[in-house]
Amino acid sequence: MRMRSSRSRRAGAMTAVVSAVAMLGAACGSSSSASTRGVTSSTITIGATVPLTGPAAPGYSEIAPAVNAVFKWVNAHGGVYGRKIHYIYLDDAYNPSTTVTKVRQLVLQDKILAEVGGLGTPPQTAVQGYLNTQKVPQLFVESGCTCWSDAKYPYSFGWQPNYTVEGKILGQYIKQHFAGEKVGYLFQADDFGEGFVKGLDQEIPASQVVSRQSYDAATLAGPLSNQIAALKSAGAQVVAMATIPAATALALLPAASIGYFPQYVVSSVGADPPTVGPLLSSFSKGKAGSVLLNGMISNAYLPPEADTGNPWIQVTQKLLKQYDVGAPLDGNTEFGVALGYTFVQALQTAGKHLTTSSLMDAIEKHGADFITPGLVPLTYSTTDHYGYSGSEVVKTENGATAPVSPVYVTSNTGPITLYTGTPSQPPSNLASTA
Amino acid sequence: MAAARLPSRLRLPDQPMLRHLVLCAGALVLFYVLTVNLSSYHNYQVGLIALFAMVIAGLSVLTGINGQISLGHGAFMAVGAYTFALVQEHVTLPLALELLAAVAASAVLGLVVGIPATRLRGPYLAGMTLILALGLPQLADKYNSVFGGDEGLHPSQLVAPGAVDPNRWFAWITVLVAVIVVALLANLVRSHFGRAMRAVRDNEVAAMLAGIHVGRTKVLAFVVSAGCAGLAGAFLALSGGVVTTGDFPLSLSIYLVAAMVLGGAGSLVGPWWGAIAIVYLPQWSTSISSDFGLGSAVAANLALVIFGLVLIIVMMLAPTGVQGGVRWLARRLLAARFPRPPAAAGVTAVAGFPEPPAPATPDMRTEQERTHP
Amino acid sequence: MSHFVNLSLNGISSGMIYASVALGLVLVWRATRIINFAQGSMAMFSTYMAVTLLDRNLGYWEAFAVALAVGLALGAVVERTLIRPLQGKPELNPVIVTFGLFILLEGVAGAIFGVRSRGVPAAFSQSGLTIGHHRVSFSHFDLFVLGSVLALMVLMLVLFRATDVGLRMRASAFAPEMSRLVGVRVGRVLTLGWALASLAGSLAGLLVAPRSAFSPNYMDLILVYAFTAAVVGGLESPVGALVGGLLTGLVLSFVGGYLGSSLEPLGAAVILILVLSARPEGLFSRPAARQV
Amino acid sequence: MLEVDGLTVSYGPVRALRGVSFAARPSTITAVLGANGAGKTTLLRAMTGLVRPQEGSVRFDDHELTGLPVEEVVRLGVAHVPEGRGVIDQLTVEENLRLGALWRKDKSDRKRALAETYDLFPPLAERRRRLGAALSGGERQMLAIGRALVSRPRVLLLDEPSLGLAPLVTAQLMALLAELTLLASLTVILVEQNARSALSVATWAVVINLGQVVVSDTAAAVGTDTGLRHHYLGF
Repeated sequence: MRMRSSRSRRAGAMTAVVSAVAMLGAACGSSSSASTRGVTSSTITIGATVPLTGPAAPGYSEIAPAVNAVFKWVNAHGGVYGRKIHYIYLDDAYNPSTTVTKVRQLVLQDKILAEVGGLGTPPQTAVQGYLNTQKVPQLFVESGCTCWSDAKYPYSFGWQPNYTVEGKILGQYIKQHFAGEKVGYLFQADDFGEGFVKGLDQEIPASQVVSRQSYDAATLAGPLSNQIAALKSAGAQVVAMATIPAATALALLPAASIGYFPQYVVSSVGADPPTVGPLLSSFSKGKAGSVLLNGMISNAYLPPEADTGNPWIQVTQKLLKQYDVGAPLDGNTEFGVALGYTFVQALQTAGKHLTTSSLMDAIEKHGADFITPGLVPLTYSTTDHYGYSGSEVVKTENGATAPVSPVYVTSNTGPITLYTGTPSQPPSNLASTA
Repeated sequence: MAAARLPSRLRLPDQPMLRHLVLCAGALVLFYVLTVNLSSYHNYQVGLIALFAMVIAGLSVLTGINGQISLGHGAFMAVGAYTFALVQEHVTLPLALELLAAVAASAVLGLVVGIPATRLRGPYLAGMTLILALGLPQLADKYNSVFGGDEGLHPSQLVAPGAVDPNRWFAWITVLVAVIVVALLANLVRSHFGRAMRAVRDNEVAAMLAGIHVGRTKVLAFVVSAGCAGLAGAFLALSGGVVTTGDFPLSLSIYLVAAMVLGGAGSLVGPWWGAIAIVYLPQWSTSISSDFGLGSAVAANLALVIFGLVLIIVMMLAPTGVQGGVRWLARRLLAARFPRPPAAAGVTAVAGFPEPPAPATPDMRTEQERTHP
Repeated sequence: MSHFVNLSLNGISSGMIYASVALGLVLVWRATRIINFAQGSMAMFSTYMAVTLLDRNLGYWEAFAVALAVGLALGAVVERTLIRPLQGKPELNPVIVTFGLFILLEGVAGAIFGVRSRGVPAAFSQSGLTIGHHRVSFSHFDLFVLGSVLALMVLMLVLFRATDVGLRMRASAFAPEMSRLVGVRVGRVLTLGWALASLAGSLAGLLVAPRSAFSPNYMDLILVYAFTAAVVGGLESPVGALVGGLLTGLVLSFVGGYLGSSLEPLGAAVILILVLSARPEGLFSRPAARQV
Repeated sequence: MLEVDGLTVSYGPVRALRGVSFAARPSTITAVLGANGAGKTTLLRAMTGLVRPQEGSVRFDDHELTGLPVEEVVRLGVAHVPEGRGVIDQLTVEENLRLGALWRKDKSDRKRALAETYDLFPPLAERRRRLGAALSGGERQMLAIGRALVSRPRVLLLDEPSLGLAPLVTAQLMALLAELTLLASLTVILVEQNARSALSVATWAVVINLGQVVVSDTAAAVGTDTGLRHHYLGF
């Protein structure tokens, strides 16, 4: 397999390691890592808290089972160095106090090696201090908060692009392609929305912004008609949105209702067509449906689900079909599979003698070389715990997204640069056995 | 309260204050033995139970003794928690004073809510407190520069002395405070003020005629109850070292009332049962449903199903709550051991557990004025 | 100005929905002196029935009718099996049972239908009407919401005021024991009250669904606002539910529109406290309700 | 024939009735007399099923009434006018009256009965749109009795109908009752503290004390027994 990326050498080596999964599986009987919490010679116990019930459950509850699908695949093929991954994901209903309790349960009772894929800024920041003092890695938090890369919390790692990075890349696109047009913002009044707006504001001239509307996720009970009316009366031609999928739908519906069709530019968080489309089916007896999404601009750091020719999408489909029965292929499950696979890469890189520090080392020193479905490499280093730091801009047509820009990488405050590398391919063993 | 109905054979001191002291000392010894035998995580949960017992006990007095309902105790907890965290952020005080500040702030809110509440009947009061439970925490979202927004405020956690497990230390402090709170409430309930609260609950007009200041009694009950909630909120902040609005969803307030009635309204032992239910029931039901090999998403929903069923079943089988059921059981066991003439037993069980004899209403008076929840 | 008009229209359309849920709360309150916290989740459940049938290509109005029937039956069953046995027990117990039912139904729906949110078709176009040259945020569907909730209100009023069944219902609400003494089968009347309340809830559920991200939780906040509406209007009065619903809808819309959405519930709380300070039993409380 | 046999009622530990037995002959007035708290009201409540007796039975013709729900007892033709507050305040006079006959199938007769009641109590006809709450004490009593009569009962249980009424009105009421027993072949059980006026129209009298029947005899016999009068009836 030829890799033209600047990291091709390492990636090649990684492929070899990956291929070793199945073979090494049974071979490693004993291990000296019995002293590491959550690790025995035959098992690795990890956990997470995610919302499985309550208002945040729609959509988000699909992620953890998709993460686990990867682990099930790994376990079915012998595990990582003979160790099967035991993934305990508990419901916290997006309530930080519950997260605090459940994470203690995971650490003290279940003795997890690490939390992998805990979801949400409020719940996960609530346990960030605890996990760090307990020296339990908080890996790949499902949130784009900038707080995961913080020297105070060396055990925390983000994964998805942070919200400011998303905002910057989409802001640049607006600046370049909608110069002079009036721009309105619609954002969730929390860390997500505010981080995204911070990114937008770095790129879009303040004079261009005519209205800033927000909504509160905790009181989202119906259409965002008021916000939409305000954006319309301000004459916003472009509406940049930091919205969760439900809010995207609840904004697009009343807008269509009053015949307001601005150019939508939506954060990847709330722009996944298979997730948002069905929410729009209520528009005029379901006829219009996802037509409302046509022309929507968003950003993506994973390949589009609709691109069934993409080998990562094919692998993801196969994994879901076999190990997460009944789950649809959408933004949530694709996200879960990619995240789960990232962790498997980390385990493999950490090697046979798995300890907390070997795991952390693997991510900090080699994370940038992990083979993942991401369009950009992970940027992990000893000083950077963000994860993906870039994306491409995509446009939705007929329920599918297609890129309309090259892939960009950036940081919170640095310049936006073109990414010239090539996306990695799934290792052959994954492609063939999944 | 709890001891009042037990047969005198237990030979507790008759003087209420003394009796409460003896009971509390017993409870503390029991908790000590419990905590040293439990794992760190279970100690943490004991602490959680104790902090929930504080707020539920306050609620039990408000509703069970004084007849006022609150679906907004989550908001009082939020005020306590945020006050605690803010005080800690801006000034350096001993822990006790920080806790007192939390109590004071929530008590003040209790006063503000309690005054309009005096004129409201049950469901109207329920409506008012419910919307407050939803609205008040949102203020912290609105003014997130003060209240820390999504990442919240981060009060420092308890520092355990020496080799004591921090969770065990947390359990000890919380249980100690909770037992003190419950003992104080028990004395309050036995006091003049307690009699006034009951009189107001039973009949406001009669209470007024008996010279009780009805409004003042109701407001004060609200203040006391809100103070307990604020203290519990501060301990919640201590327990996780973080305070965010998400900690105080509407469902929290509703769960608190449910737990209070589940334990037994008006009882001060009942709140501990209610707190155990809040802390353990979701966990037990999740593990039960995952034992059946169900996926987590289904298991999580089944946990809701089981929690809902438990609420329904307990209310139908034990109308006076778990504590009522326990008392009934204890009486039966004691009666079996020390048989007494049936006449003394007074009432006969009709279905499930006996109730105190319903106030006999030989005239038609009650029908026009049916009481309300 | 047009912002004001839009806020008003939005307030009216969501207010009508609060009114219909509030009407259910009022009916249950009048029948059994209970606040039914399961009102929203019962509506959620019957709406899921309709949605399931729609997915199997049943016609819209057939599914609509089935949901209403399911709602009617669910109300009756709940009253008979869960509420009736608690008669004469401490007054908070049935309320806690409705909490339990609320949690139970959301769990059952989550386990059966999944928690994924989705859209639900609306009976009529959700495109805003054009008045003059302006497209306002009020659609045919909003008109349908307005019309059907008003129709329900009128039907209920006619039922209460002009029929024997209504007379029985009112008598049982005010004086159950006396009603039994004149031969009213109060038990059946209470069951009917719950059934009708649940029917009103089902209607609300069907009307809310197309305007929401439909999932097992979608009625939770609606219920809270509807409870506010019912309390503002006075729990005894169906007309109060309507007025309270509209007032709540408008206040939420204006507060959200002018002060920010985070303050919406607090705005509702302020209105509620103001109203109750002036009239402790809501706007449409009856002066005849005498205290002993 | 209405028969009460060995009726025993307790409120918790308190015995309100102990083995009360008597029979009321059709188309007569039976007065139930006794001091305050003797158990008279409880007796009526137990007869219609408002309280459940621990022992004993109530039979009406071939029907066993004990154990039946109140509304079913009423639907057998047993009307009960409770003491004092039987009127539903929130309903109008007409609604209160209509309610009384609602269970009867014959709609045209319901209307007729309503008209007859208005004839019987003209003040009610004048106030038919008023709320029950707006009536005077006497009007309330009329309304309560009128509501019982529109159901064309065969048995009428009256609890202290004279309470709060002027002596003249009481006398008219008693006369009316006597008339109804004859015209409508109504059996009346009349609970009264005002023993003198009750005995004036009753054919049979039952005297209760502390939940037990002391005497059951003709009204004339009871009315002339001075010892009895002094002891239990206070006149």
